[in-house]
Amino acid sequence: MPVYYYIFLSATLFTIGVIGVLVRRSAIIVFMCIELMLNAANLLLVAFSKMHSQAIGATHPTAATDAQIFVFFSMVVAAAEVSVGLAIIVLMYRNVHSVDVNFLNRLKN
Amino acid sequence: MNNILHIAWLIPFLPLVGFLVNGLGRNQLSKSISGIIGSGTILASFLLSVYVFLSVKDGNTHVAHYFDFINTGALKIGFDFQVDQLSSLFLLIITGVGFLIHVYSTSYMHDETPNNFAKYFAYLNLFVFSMLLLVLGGNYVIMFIGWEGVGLCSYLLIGFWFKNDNYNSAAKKAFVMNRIGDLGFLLAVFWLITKLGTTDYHTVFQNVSQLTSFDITCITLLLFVGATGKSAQIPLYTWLPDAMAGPTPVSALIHAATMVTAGIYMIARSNILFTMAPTTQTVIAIIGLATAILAATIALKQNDIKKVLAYSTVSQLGYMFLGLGVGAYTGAVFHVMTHAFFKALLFLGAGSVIHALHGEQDMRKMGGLKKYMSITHITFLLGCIAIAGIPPFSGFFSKDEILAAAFSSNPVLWVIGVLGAVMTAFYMFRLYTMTFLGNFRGTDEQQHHLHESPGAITFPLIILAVLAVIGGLIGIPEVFMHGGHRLEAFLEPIFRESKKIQGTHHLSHSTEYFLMAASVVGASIAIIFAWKNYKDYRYSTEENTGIARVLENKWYVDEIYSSVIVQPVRALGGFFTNVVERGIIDGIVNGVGRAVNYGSRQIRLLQSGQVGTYVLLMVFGILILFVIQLFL
Amino acid sequence: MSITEILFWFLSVLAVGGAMLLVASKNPVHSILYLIITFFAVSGHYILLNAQFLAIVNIIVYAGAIMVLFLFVVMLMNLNADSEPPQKNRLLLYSGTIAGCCLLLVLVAALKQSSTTSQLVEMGGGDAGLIKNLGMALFSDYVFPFEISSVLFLSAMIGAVVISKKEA
Amino acid sequence: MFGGVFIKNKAMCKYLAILGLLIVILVNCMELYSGESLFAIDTNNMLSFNSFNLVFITVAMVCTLIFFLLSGSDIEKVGANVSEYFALIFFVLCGVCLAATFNTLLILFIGIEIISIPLYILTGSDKRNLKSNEAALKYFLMGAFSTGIMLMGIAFLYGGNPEGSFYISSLNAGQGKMPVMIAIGLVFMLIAMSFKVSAVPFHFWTPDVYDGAPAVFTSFMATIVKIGGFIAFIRLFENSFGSVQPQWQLLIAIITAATLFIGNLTAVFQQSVKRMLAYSSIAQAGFMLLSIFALNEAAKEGLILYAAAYSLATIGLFAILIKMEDYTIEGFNGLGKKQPVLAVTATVFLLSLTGIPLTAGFQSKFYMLMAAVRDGHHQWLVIFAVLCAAISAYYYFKIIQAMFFKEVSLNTTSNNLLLASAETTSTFRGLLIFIAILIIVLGLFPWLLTDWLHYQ
Amino acid sequence: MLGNFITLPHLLIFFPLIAGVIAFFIKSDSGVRGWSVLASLLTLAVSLSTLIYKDNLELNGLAYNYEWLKYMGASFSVSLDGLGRVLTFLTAFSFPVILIATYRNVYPRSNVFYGLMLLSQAGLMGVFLATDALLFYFFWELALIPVYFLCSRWGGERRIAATFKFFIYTFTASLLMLVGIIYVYLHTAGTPFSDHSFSIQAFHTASLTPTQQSWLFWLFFVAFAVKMPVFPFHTWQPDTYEQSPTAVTMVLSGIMVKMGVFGLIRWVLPIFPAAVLQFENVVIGLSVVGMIYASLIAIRQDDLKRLVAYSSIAHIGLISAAVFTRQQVALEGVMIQMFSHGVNIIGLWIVIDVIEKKLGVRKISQLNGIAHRAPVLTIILVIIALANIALPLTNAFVGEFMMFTGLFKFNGWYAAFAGLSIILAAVYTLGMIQKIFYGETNELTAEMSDISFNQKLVLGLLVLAIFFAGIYPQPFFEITKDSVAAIVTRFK
Repeated sequence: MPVYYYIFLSATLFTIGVIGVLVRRSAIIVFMCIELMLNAANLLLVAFSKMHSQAIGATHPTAATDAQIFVFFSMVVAAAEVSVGLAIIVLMYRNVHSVDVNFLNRLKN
Repeated sequence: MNNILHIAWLIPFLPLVGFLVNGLGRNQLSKSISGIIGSGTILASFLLSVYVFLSVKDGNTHVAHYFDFINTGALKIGFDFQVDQLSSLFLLIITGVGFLIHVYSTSYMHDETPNNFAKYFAYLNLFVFSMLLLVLGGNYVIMFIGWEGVGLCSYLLIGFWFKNDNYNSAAKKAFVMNRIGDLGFLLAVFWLITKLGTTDYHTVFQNVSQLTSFDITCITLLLFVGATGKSAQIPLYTWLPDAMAGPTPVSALIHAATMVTAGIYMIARSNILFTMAPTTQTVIAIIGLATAILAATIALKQNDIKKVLAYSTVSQLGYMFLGLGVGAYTGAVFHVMTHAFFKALLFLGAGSVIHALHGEQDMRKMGGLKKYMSITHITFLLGCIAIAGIPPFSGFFSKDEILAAAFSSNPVLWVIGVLGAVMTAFYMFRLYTMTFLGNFRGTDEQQHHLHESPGAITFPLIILAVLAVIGGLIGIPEVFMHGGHRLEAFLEPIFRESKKIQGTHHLSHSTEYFLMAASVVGASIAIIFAWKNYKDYRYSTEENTGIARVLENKWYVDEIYSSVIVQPVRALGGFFTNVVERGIIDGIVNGVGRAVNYGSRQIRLLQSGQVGTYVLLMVFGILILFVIQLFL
Repeated sequence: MSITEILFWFLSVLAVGGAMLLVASKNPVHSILYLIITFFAVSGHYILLNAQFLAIVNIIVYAGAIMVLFLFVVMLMNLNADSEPPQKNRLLLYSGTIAGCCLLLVLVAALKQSSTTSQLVEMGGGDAGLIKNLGMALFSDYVFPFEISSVLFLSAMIGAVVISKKEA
Repeated sequence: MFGGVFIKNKAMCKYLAILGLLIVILVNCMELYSGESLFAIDTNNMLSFNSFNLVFITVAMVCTLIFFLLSGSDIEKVGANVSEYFALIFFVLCGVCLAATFNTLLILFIGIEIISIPLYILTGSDKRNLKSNEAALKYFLMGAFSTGIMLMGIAFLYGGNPEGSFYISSLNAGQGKMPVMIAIGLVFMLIAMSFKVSAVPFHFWTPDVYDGAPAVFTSFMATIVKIGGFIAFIRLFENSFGSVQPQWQLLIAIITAATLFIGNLTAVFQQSVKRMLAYSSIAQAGFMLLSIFALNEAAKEGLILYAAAYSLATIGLFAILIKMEDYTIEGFNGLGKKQPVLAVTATVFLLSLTGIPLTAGFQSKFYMLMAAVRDGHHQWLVIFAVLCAAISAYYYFKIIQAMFFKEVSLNTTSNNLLLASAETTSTFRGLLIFIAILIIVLGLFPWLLTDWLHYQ
Repeated sequence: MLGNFITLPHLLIFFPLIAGVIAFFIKSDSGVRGWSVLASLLTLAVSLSTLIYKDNLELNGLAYNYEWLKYMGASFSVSLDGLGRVLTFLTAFSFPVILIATYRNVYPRSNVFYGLMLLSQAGLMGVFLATDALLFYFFWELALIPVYFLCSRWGGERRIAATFKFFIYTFTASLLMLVGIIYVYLHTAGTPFSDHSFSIQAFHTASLTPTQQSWLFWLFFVAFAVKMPVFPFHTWQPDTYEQSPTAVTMVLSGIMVKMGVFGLIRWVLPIFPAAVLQFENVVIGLSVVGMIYASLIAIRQDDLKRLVAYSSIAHIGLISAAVFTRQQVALEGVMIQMFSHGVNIIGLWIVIDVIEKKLGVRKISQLNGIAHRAPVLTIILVIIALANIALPLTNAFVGEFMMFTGLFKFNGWYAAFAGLSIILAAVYTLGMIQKIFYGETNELTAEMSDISFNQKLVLGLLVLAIFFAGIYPQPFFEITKDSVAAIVTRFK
């Protein structure tokens, strides 16, 4: 199965995430869309890892594991981000009782 | 020989010293001391000039190099004096007439405060210094220094009574008009430097053959432009009548005897150039003649005594240029000399009259002064006869020489020239008659105070009258007496080269006699006519009409200049100030600033505060970058 | 069509569909559920690609922990379909969608020209994704990033505490 | 490896923090001088230490030290969790060090995240202030978005790399035309890095966040964090894509031009000095981008110099701004009379930012321009940069004008009170003078800094 | 021994610099005045001593070189060649004159004022001495900054906007020059320590194609043209002159405009000979148009300061035109004219300052008959004004004569057209004299007093300088001859 199937799949997921960020107003949903983007990237990494392990696995034994470990770390990062992000969203909700990002326009110009 | 060069620098230097002493010490010096310093330095210069004059009679030319004025390798201009026949003759005229006028001034200006009195003499000395520099200069640059210097002094002296704004305007006008001429002079000098690399007379004249005829024509035309400014020729003559605003001795010295002849001196000095440029000569002759006629016509209808004399000066200068134009260099220089005598005399006489009348200059309010001021009257009459060209007074010889040369060049020039001479006779005697004959038309107050002027005033008048009468005798034409033209012989080394080129064309004796007779007869008729008409002049306020009115208003030349040149220049200045400067150039500069400000205000709105918009714009940015990177 | 291909298409459709519904759904709770579906589909892909460990982690951490956290917050705030007013700015909506699609289009168009993309990804086989291998790598070669990520977590922890703590 | 030091440094007060920093700086300098690591930790070649990185880290740390010294007491005023703030700042610094020394994309990714996550929190640390909240959320959402983009970029780079490795040196894309995957990855990375250094059009978060965050943290963000972004940027692009520079130079040129243009132009109209400084920091970033555009020896020296000059001046300026409490330009009116030391030093800082000779700002701009000119491509950019620098003089000098040439306006009575609150300790003033002198010394003898690059 | 470390150029730069810094700390008003006058006089003494040297630079300690940014090829290299000597002398001469003439002007915070003045002097000295491009640029900007502060702090009503415009204008232009400097630098040969060099010798031999020269030329030229200023880059000037405190206006117009001319002669002509040949007609055309244009505007000005400002533009137009004729004569003329123009215009400003201080106005239309009340002032002004319109035996005549000669050699039409400005200059200058000094006094001028001793002193000094340079200018040519010849030969 050609790798570009995976590329297109994850590109599609990524794009959907981007569109979600663009069109949704709820901070939570926007954030979830960003998570989707991260996942798309992760999927791509794993796909490439597989691709590399087949193509050059003999000469570069670490090529495949590298990517998977990277995905592992990206999940770590995502987790950290989620904790902080949700805290900020909650803080915001506490103050203005809304999670609408368009509500945030005190700072402009 | 070297003696001359050792003392030559003293001639201008002494007046300079006089200027400095009087100028710096004007608050300390008493009037008599200033007068003595002022006159004494000139007298000393005059004596030195006589010595110099006598030394150059042998036909030698001396050039003294004092120091380098400008020496940059590429251009070398020395502070040089050249002493030869032409310059020594002018030295005599300047210092001689100058001394007389200084003496005259000690009395004439006696009403001024000591401060102003000293200032006056300082200016006058400065003028003499500049004029001497002009004639002594060994190259065109030194000549130009004097040239502008005399213009400056003229400016200072015209505006001497600076409370009166009209006087100041007249002074300014004189300076600016002179400057226009000076520009021409300068351009000619630049041209010379560009082509020959030098401005020294002798080098220039020796290398004249290296110049193309186009160069020579242009150079001489430009020099002539300079001369029209200084010597009040068309189109730059209008300053001279206005310059009468200055004290009368100033008018006599600067605006009659010396400074205005600088142009003639300059052309005579560069005669070889002009001789090689026939086109220029034609132009000079025509301009000179036109000026002579134009000024004469205007003089016919003027009522201000000094104005009449001023226009007469312009007219006489025109004659001199006519002489230069037709190649009669000696005649022109001769006329300069005789003119210096009788015109200085006339001005000083007019000054005496004005002095007696406490500043009244309108001839319509004079009359009958013969009774009160006999010396003034007689000397003035002699001056009038001299200028009218009645033999054997000096004016006759010099004017006749010019007219004769004009005739041999082109009879038409002669005809017009004689016409001018007739007019000259007419207006001079109109002036004389209105002033001295008939009844006094001024106020009783004035009449009560009428008296002959003091000795300091009459003494110069007498001397000058003598000179005006006999001055012509050094230039008796060939027809009367062989070898009678001693001036021509004296100046021969100066004009030798030009003579060679021109060749000699002698008029037959009979023609010459006829020419003389014609002009004398014409002048005599005019004198009688004037006498008849104005002997019993009555003051009237009736306005002139027709051509007379045009003449009274000087052909409206000032008005024409104002509307054709002055106003447009001012308007252009205004246009530049208000439209170009403020609107366009400043507008662009400020416009950039405003555009930045405006852009700032608009671009700022991009920062809408909406995360959605931000991300959208970012995505657009991403898209653009991708497209550029991947597909371009 | 082999079983892997069928699986691939099935999981892909599931993932994309979940993602689309996530974006389109009005109710945040539904969105979260759709996202979980997507995550599960992605984990399936991981298994297909021999990344078993990652698949597990993905399900445990993402679908399990993170999404529950999301759900928790949504519940906490009592968000529902009405809490988010519909996107009023139509322009933003359309231009956002179009821009996103364009981005996809550009990527696809660019990759079409590429040759590397035709490399094959063989399903099954290989042991790179086993916990044993990953563990070896993580604690030998990757010990430094591992340590460093502790800093990351620490800061996230401190941050969350600082932010959430009520001001005294 | 420095991270370890920081973690132990759970600074409970400012002095401890300063002390810790001093130790680290010392260690760092010794290492820089001797050229060998004092604590050799096997990082599997994931970090690289060379003179460039180390000098840069030193600069960043010295700046932080000065930041602490100047504004430490202001941090204490922000909220109750003082020690946490210090800790977070140290974490960020750790991230900056990682970003300065990374050798694989993984470390870069983690380093950038370590920088970002504490910053989200610091931005929102003024919890009752809605502006602060808003800034934090905006920053967070957009930051996370850029993280996604970066991750995508890393994925593509990995996929396109025939060696299947994350080491930046092995990414070397060869001499020919880049493979499409690498190109896509490059653009994604470019975007993500541009976001971190707030280059147009990925700068939108900057003004809002700088404005919304407590001023003392803005100061930190605008300086040390930003230059951290730059060091990561230039290292990534130099080591990974240096050989195919012509293929992406146009992109950088466009971004640089846009950054300079938008940053400078928008700053002109700002009334709040704080916000103006935010835009000016975008503009300064535009100048720094020239180093990435040129990517040569002069660019690297220049970036170091720029980092130092820009950070010092901005930190000083913010320190003064914090004391002002009225952030509008009118608030500065008459400062020259009331607080001459503040005004004079502020003038030095502003002149340095403008790039007037005798200040470090000039030298750094000079190096940047020289780097760009030496590169020889897209020379219009240089002219454009220079014109933008002229615009920058416009708004910087507005402050100078306000300080020296304008009187305190009478109709706003509160102004006098606010100025009065700008009471300062003599230590504070002394420090400001010290910074000003430092700037001038660097302006006269930039080799004091750049020559460190030639050791080893 | 000491001579190796402290050379005359050092003294010229650092003496005012240190004096300026010290001045900041002198709190007493009279103390700081005295100090700055003393300092400037000492500088003048140093400068006078430089004039006696001939062009053997190293031997006489007139040049100095210190490797400043060694690895970049920039050095602190200064030298007093003919050009430098004339201009540093102008600077050294002008400052005491300015300071003494305005001695009685009251400035709030005078220590800062005088400190900045001396700093600007140091900057100017540096510009005229630097033989290293980077150093030159350094001083170029440094001279600007104190002046900016002086104008903005102590200037007139609209000072902030006016000087700001000035600042932005010149700053933009000099930044462009900086780009040019860098570009040329990258095409120079190296030194033992660096790939390239900023030294002027290296710039002279930089390998630049004509195309490169042609756009580099404009980068440099615009910077200098703004400073001079050449039409149409001049709009900052009248506003700035009008709004600056007079002492600063004197510095600006007397010395700072010479920076532009100096820049052209030292940096543009020798480095871009091909471009100079290519664009000389453009530049001369602009300059000549500017002369007439500025003169015409000057005729319509009612504000004294603006009138002098525009007249300065006209004069500078001639200088810039003359520079581009590449004639030895013209360049020599430029050198002396730079000095003369400085002296004359400073004199004019002093007089205007006196009038403004005494009467509070400088509208020509409001003044009348001052000559009655202040004869000394009048005489001096008339002399200076006449010198300004280049009357023979005054200093400006020599310079203008030579420049016109060069211009005429270059192209007669330019000279003829430019010559119109001689006439126009007479018109506006005499018009100004007439309106202000002559005529009856009015209620404003009736109570005017004559000038004080210190003003008499400096004005007398200026008048002496005017006549000295006008009557015996040869010493100037001796000083500048070699330097000018070196530049001219680059075109052969």
